[in-house]
Amino acid sequence: MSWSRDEMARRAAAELRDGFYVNLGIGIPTLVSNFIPSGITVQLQSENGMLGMGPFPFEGEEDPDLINAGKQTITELPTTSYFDSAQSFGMIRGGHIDVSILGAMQVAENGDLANWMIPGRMVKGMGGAMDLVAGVKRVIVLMEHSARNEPKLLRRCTLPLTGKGVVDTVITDLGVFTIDRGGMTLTERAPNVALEEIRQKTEASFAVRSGLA
Amino acid sequence: MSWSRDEMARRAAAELRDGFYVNLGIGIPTLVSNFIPSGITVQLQSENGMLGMGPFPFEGEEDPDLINAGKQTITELPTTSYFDSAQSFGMIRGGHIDVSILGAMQVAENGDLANWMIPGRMVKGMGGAMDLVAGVKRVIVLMEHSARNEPKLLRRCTLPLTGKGVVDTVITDLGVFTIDRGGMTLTERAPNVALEEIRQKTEASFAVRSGLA
Amino acid sequence: MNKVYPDAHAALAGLLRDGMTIMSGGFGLCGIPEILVAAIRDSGVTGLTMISNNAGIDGAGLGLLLESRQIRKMVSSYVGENQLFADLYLKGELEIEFNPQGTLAERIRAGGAGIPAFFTKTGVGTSVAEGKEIREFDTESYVMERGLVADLAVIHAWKADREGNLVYRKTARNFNPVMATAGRVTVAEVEHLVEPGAIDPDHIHTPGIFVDRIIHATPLEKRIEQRTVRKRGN
Amino acid sequence: MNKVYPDAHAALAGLLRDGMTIMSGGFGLCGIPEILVAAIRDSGVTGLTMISNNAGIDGAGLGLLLESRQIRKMVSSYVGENQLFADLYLKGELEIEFNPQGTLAERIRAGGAGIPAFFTKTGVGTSVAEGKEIREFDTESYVMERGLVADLAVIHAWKADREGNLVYRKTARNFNPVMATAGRVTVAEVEHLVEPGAIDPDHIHTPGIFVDRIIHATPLEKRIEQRTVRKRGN
Repeated sequence: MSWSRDEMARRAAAELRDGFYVNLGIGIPTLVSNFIPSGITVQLQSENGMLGMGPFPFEGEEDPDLINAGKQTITELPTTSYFDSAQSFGMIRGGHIDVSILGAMQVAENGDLANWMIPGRMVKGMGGAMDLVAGVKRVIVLMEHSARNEPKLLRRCTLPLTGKGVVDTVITDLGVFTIDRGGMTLTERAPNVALEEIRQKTEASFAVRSGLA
Repeated sequence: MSWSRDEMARRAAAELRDGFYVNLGIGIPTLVSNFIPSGITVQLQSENGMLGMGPFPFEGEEDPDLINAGKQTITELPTTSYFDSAQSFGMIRGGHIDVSILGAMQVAENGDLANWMIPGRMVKGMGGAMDLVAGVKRVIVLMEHSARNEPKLLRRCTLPLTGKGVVDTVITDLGVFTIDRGGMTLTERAPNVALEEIRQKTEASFAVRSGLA
Repeated sequence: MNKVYPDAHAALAGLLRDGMTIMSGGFGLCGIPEILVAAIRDSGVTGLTMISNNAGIDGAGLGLLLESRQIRKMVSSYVGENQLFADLYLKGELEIEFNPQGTLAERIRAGGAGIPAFFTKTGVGTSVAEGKEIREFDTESYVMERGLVADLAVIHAWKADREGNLVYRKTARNFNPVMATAGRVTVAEVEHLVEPGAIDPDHIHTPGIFVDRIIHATPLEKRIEQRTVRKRGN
Repeated sequence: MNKVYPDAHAALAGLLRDGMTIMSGGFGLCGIPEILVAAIRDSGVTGLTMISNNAGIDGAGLGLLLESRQIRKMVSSYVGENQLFADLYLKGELEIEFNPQGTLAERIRAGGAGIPAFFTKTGVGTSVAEGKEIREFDTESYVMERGLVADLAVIHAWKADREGNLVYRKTARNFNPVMATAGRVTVAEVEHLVEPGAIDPDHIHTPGIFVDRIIHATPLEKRIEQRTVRKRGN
């Protein structure tokens, strides 16, 4: 049975380690903060200028000066610090963030990532996504395995790229893949998801970790 | 009669305008702060990370955390702000400082400046001088006209340069010179200093402002 | 040297001209110079190039200047779901230059710091790098990006003293401090105006040297774009 | 995740090795990590490349590491009147790379921000630009300078919380914040150690992400290099 969105988020959260600084993209990645394993502490970065992002405010306590990169009202924590956009992206570009977890439209077997535009549609802009995938130490893509029965794990991305060779790990509803110089490897299957189903729904070529088949 | 050091400093201070941000080098330039014309306010920058530099502290009130770029204990003012070295030189390099007043070993008629090293002697380093002369809007050199009877205003600098074509104004004990694309021009003589004396003590070729001869 | 002006109209007097480039602070509607943007709208100046992370929304932020057709070109990282923006763009009445958000911030910071160009990994291998110099340093490829300056920067701060020393509040800081450094003239609207000495000099985010004109701007609308809350007792 | 170590020796454990590159904060003797420098001296590690604006004086700051011959190379803007430094240099036992102070600060800031190279006007036409790429932008010439990173940065701050958020005091800030970003590992000695939440998050100069290890360092000598005073009643 494939993973639900919450289960995908929980699986991504299992990649976090105590003391990590983490940037979460919008969509399913946002859910990851609900599943931080007990006993570890991570600090969430919001690229608009904040480390130590807290939960949504209680009703009536929203502060227009305190939002996350998705423009949602949030709160601060005792560990919080604020900084300007140049320092925020200095942090990102300089490799100080441990993990970026973000969504994607397409990921290629060489680690290419496309998640910012579809030619012919109105472009909204890449925001901080290109900086995050280029700068953060480890990039984890968290996405549905396919969209309207079209595979999203491809040999080559067909959409304009957000980053070239930047993805380290892909977590979908069907399983977990790692990508390195040697290519893409399936390292984990969602419970009761057959390898055959994954092969059918994946255009990218991938190895299978020994013992997993 | 040539200008004293205090008179030179007073003459340099007359170049300042209300609201100017000013960086003063060590030596005679330091004296300029004693002669800020009444009715105007300037903020002094210290390139180690301070705007709004105050006078020396009263005895017993020295603070080891509060020094100027000459490593001297100083004080703060109500207008003071502190910042780091990168921001300080961003301010300098980005052309935000109105005037830099500094000393020199040699100035050439094309605006070249040498004030940081003498080959064969132990080099102490250029500190912030190269950044200041390259970045500040207007560079005023305040120096003795000659050193041990050797001219310091030259056709070409013989010492290693601090900056190329960077000097706008030179104030010496004998007079005031401006430098632009057209070359060097004597614009003012110290009282009772003969033009002939200035010519004798100046290797650089210079024009004389009409009416001054 | 008085930097404090009675209102936005007075503070912008003599600074606006058609075809100029203006940086405008803020992220979404957070920390935007809303009073100054409204005054730019009222001035009727046109053909503007606006450098701003976002383009506002219908009826707020730079949305005001889009509605009035005063913007010719946007330099932004994300313009989101602005229907008017989409319409103007598709009709060819609006030009857009997308920059990765960090590249945009760094270009502005570089412009203010006298750095004409720098290299970054961001965007290498993407359309952002097309036509730009690519260079390898230590076996990794980087793209050269240029510093940005503007004729005018309009920014928002929480507190200022009369010298122009600024303090920002929480995530309303965002692009405001770097833009303050990169405007040939910088005008700040501030929620609280105090005398020099009232702000601890170690707490100042933007030194007064970067601020030419100040207005005390209240009341402000300070709209919230995405109001998200949790229930008490959760 | 505990970042607080009992003392300098413990905080540096496992980080030191011969031939490494260390950034050391401070300007003159102001804001230097004096306890950490003394611990590096005590460790006996040698062949160091030290990136520091100055080289200390006899008996203080990096003067300690010069006396013990642990430094192979200095990257600085000004080494001043250090007699020992002069002697070692003239004997060929010490290498020196002078950087203009602003170029040094910017190289460190660039290194920490993932920028491998940038262009600056500073030093064009001087010996500093020799062997480096010169390029024209908008009719002005600039020299390309490289970003700097270090194996270790040792810095001094006034206050820290246990998360590593730092606040500096007055001109003791100087190179410390940029070096905090450019060390592969950054160790901070701080005069006051407080719990998270005790520092207003708008007052934090260095976010904790840049700080790996912290020691609470008191008492400090905090020597004054040039004691200048005015008389009361002036």
